[in-house]
Amino acid sequence: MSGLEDLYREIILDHYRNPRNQGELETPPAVMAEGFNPLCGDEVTVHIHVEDGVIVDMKFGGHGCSISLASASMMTTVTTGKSLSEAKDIIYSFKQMMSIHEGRLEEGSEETDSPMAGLGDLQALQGVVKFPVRIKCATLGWNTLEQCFEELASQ
Amino acid sequence: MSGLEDLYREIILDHYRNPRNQGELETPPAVMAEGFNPLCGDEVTVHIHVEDGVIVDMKFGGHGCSISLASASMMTTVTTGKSLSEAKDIIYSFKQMMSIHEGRLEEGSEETDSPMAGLGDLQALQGVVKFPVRIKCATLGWNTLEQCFEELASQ
Amino acid sequence: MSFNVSVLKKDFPLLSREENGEPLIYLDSAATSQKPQKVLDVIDSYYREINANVHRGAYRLAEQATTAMEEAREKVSSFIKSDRSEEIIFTKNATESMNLVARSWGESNLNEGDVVLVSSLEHHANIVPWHQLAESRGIEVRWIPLTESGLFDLTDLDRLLDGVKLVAVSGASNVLGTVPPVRMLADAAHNVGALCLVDASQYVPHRPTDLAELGCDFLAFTGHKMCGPTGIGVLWGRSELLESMPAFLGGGEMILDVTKEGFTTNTIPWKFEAGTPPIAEIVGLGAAVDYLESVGMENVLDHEKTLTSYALQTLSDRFGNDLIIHGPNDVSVRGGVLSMCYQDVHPHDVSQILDSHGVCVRAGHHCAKPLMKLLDVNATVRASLYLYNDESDVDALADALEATGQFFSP
Amino acid sequence: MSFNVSVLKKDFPLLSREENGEPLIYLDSAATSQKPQKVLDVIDSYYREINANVHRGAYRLAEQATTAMEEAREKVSSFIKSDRSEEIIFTKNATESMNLVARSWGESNLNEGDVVLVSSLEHHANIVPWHQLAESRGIEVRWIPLTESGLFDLTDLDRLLDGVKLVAVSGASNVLGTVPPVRMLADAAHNVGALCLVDASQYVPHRPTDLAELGCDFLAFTGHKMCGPTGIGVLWGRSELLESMPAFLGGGEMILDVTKEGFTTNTIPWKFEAGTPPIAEIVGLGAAVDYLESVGMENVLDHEKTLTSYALQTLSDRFGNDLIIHGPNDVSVRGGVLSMCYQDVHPHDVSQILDSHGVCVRAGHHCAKPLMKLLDVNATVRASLYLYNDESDVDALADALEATGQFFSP
Ligand SMILES: Cc1ncc(COP(=O)(O)O)c(C=O)c1O
Ligand SMILES: Cc1ncc(COP(=O)(O)O)c(C=O)c1O
Repeated sequence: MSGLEDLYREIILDHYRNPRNQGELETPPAVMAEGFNPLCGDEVTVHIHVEDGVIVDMKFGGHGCSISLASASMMTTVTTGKSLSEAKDIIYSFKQMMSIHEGRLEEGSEETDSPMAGLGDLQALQGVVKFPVRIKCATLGWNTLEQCFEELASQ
Repeated sequence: MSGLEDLYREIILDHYRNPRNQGELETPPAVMAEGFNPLCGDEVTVHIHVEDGVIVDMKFGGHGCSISLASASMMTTVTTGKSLSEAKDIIYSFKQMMSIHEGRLEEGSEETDSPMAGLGDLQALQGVVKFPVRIKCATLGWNTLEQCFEELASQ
Repeated sequence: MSFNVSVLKKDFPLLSREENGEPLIYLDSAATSQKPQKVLDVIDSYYREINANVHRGAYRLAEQATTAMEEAREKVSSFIKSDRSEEIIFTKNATESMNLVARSWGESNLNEGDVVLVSSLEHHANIVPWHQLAESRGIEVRWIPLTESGLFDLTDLDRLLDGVKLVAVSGASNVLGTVPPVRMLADAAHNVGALCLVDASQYVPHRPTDLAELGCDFLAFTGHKMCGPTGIGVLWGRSELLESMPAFLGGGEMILDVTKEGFTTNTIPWKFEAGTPPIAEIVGLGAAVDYLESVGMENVLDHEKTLTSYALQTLSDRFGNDLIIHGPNDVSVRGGVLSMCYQDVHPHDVSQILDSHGVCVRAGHHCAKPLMKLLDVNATVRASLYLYNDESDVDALADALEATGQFFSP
Repeated sequence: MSFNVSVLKKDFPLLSREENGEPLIYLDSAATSQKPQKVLDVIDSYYREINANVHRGAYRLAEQATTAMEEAREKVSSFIKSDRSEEIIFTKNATESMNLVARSWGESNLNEGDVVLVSSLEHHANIVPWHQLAESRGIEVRWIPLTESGLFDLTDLDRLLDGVKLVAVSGASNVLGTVPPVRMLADAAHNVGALCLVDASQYVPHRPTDLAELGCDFLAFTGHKMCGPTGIGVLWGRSELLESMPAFLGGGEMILDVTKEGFTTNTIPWKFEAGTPPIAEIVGLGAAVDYLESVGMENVLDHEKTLTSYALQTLSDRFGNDLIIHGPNDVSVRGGVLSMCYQDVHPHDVSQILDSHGVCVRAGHHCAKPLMKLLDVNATVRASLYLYNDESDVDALADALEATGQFFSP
């Protein structure tokens, strides 16, 4: 079962089985974006409601694999209540983690200034980088959240 | 010099150095055709003058390698004076010889009913089949002669 | 040669690879097949002993390379029972073969409103080239519907054929396994003055191919799915057609003459083979044909039929309604491709767990998105069988599926 | 690595082959190069260890194959100093690369009367695609003349550039060796709002390539001339251009979505890579790049310059006016390609006799018929040098030429 437990950490399976913040929000006042993974046809929707620069509510929907659903679910729990700029920092750190080369992962995981620091539960997703095709699954929701921000900026 | 003497028999080099029946004939009464070897850009012209079904005169021209020129030269000496049907038989036998597989050549060369029987000097060209790319050189003049026949038939 | 899978498996070096100490179970031959050692040896010795550019070279090495390549053309030709090897055109893959037909024949024969009839289970390679012609020339792409069990629904064939200039269908589906009635469709096409192209990418590797029986006008297939190397595909076409078609790609080899003013094209097959051909790949494909013929395509077909029956039976016995297998049940009209949906576990997750058990299957849309839409799924898990698979591979698949269920059950 | 030809020669198994007991002297690298053992090993182990179809596969094997292929793209990218590997598109050969530009960019940007400016020494691969556009869209193909010594005659450049939308020239000639001033031509093209395509088939294998220095917009080259396998070519293009161009071949990999109504294209580079790519060939090309980089392209260039000087000197010393060598004399503007006419012996005959001495050279028009016409010959004998050739090869050529003279002298 080489590395499988790295991919499917218990907390990930938990979010997959019991997704948090699933659903939609009314637009307006919320904005929404749709993400699409051409590799597997998975689709995700993200709705956010921002007031005074703070994400006051967020929902996700669509269908996808355990990794994409769990990652989107965890994303909602971590970024809701954060300011837009805090959320962007988290997205940045998360994407950094997803782009770390497998080799560096093993060595670097102790360092406190590693991009994973401060990601909390999200760190459970770091095993995904050992499975390159699944990285697109893990980042699908996050890219869609970024699209929401663009949508917001263009209003 | 593996097999080189099979290709460049003395009689071939002789025809190459001293081509017979080089030149042109007046058309009409003669007919002419142009042949072309796309592999090396060689071009050959053949003029024939046929009276009462007999080739009374034949000339060839153009430029080509030793094999194509010698083969065309030999062709003129062998087919001039022959009836059209005799000439076609010779062409047929010659082309048969050119399509014999190298392997069969060694075994079959003794048999009297081999296609080479009756080709006289032309047999000197049989070594060409050991050099597949040169077969197109050896047959260039002959294909052009056949074109003359078609030209004649279409008149 | 009598057919013995356990012996034959040893011909394929990759199949004896172990993944974390467990043997590797390769069930993705519909994507690409593994290669027998003999094919690898032929490619290797091509490069070590006779590598040179083909045609035009008057030295021995170049002649040997040319002969090796043209002999491979003969082999491929007789493998599909063509009696004219100049009807075999080498491309880089089946996709290029179909694009060649779309661009060369299509652009000179299809006009606004003309119809190309495809089926609803086609691979993108037999869809997108026609969509491109729809964009550029306004042709219509029309779809043969499917029955519930994934067969062609031909009840309305007459109406479907109205205005059709080309019927372009798979010889065997890479998703459902379906083997449609090609001969009947080719005859029907000819009756309305249309031509018939068969995408035989999943057909030629798996059963004896006889052009006369198929009755089609073009046949496209790809080397890497039939024990051959990557980088090589084939288009067979009737010589009269090929001769009447304009050139496709322009460059060396495909010309008789080039001047500053224009060019004249070479005869077939070279007219359609611009540039240095994939020489080693052609020679390798010839070796793959030799290999398959030494096994015997009838044997390959029989073996796959038996194994597919076993797989359908085993999986339905062990998983019942938990596992949906799309496509026909009857092995006389289907190949060894099993597209599955397992409980509500996402295909990506299924294939990931299967992989951790050393079982290689594909998860995705299999380049057949219109079919996925019809099946109302985003993706399936696909296990596909080939001559080197046996019952133990199917059992390993079933065991790994069971483990998957356990893994994701709450 | 310090450059030592006799050591390096041993890397190439074919070069130690003997022909009738005599060593084989390979002087036809402009047609195709020989392959180092390391490249063959990489191809072989690709098939034996990680062969699987790329992308989309969620199992380890498929991931390894995908990673190997995409790493090769990175290698090729950095080999020509591109900083964006998505600008590297894999094709089957340089010919396809140029056809891709002609069809995709050309058909959407060129209209009746627009001019494509080529030179008089181009290979058919950089002529016929433009002739095809002349036929289909009425564009004009215009020709840069040559000087007596085979250099580009640019005295009338301003006039030549009038109405030009694309300047398409060789980076190095496969007949005369000429290395034209690409940077200057690219700048001149840009000044009139045109683009510049470089056919670098004879350039990339032989000298360090730096896109920034070349200044062009498209660069085409081919794997088999640079120690890589057959069946693989490259098109590099500026990403803005590639992104704005329509797809070329249609099929799998190149799409984002396909419905019954139409399709949307993938991002670059995949937009232009329809169907299963030549995976093993791409991986093999990556290994060829590794090999060439381990030798050092500066070293390759220096070595070839020195050897070309030696060859020009030796041949002129030994044969004087009996041997005409076409093309420039100055090794700073030419590569190691020697196109020769020897007395009045036909090139076919020369190469045949040379071959009997184990010397492999090409005789023919070298896919450059317009140039042959300009030189007023049907064919030439061409000896071409590469990193594994040395002075002894040149001496063997000269000896064999002498024997040829004797053979045909009356
Ligand atoms: C200058 C030049 N351009 C283009 C080509 C075509 O390369 P390929 O045949 O690999 O497409 C060649 C070699 O044949 C060449 O020498
Ligand atoms: C039915 C079918 N058609 C066409 C293709 C395309 O083959 P290739 O990718 O080798 O061009 C495939 C395989 O991918 C296939 O399964």
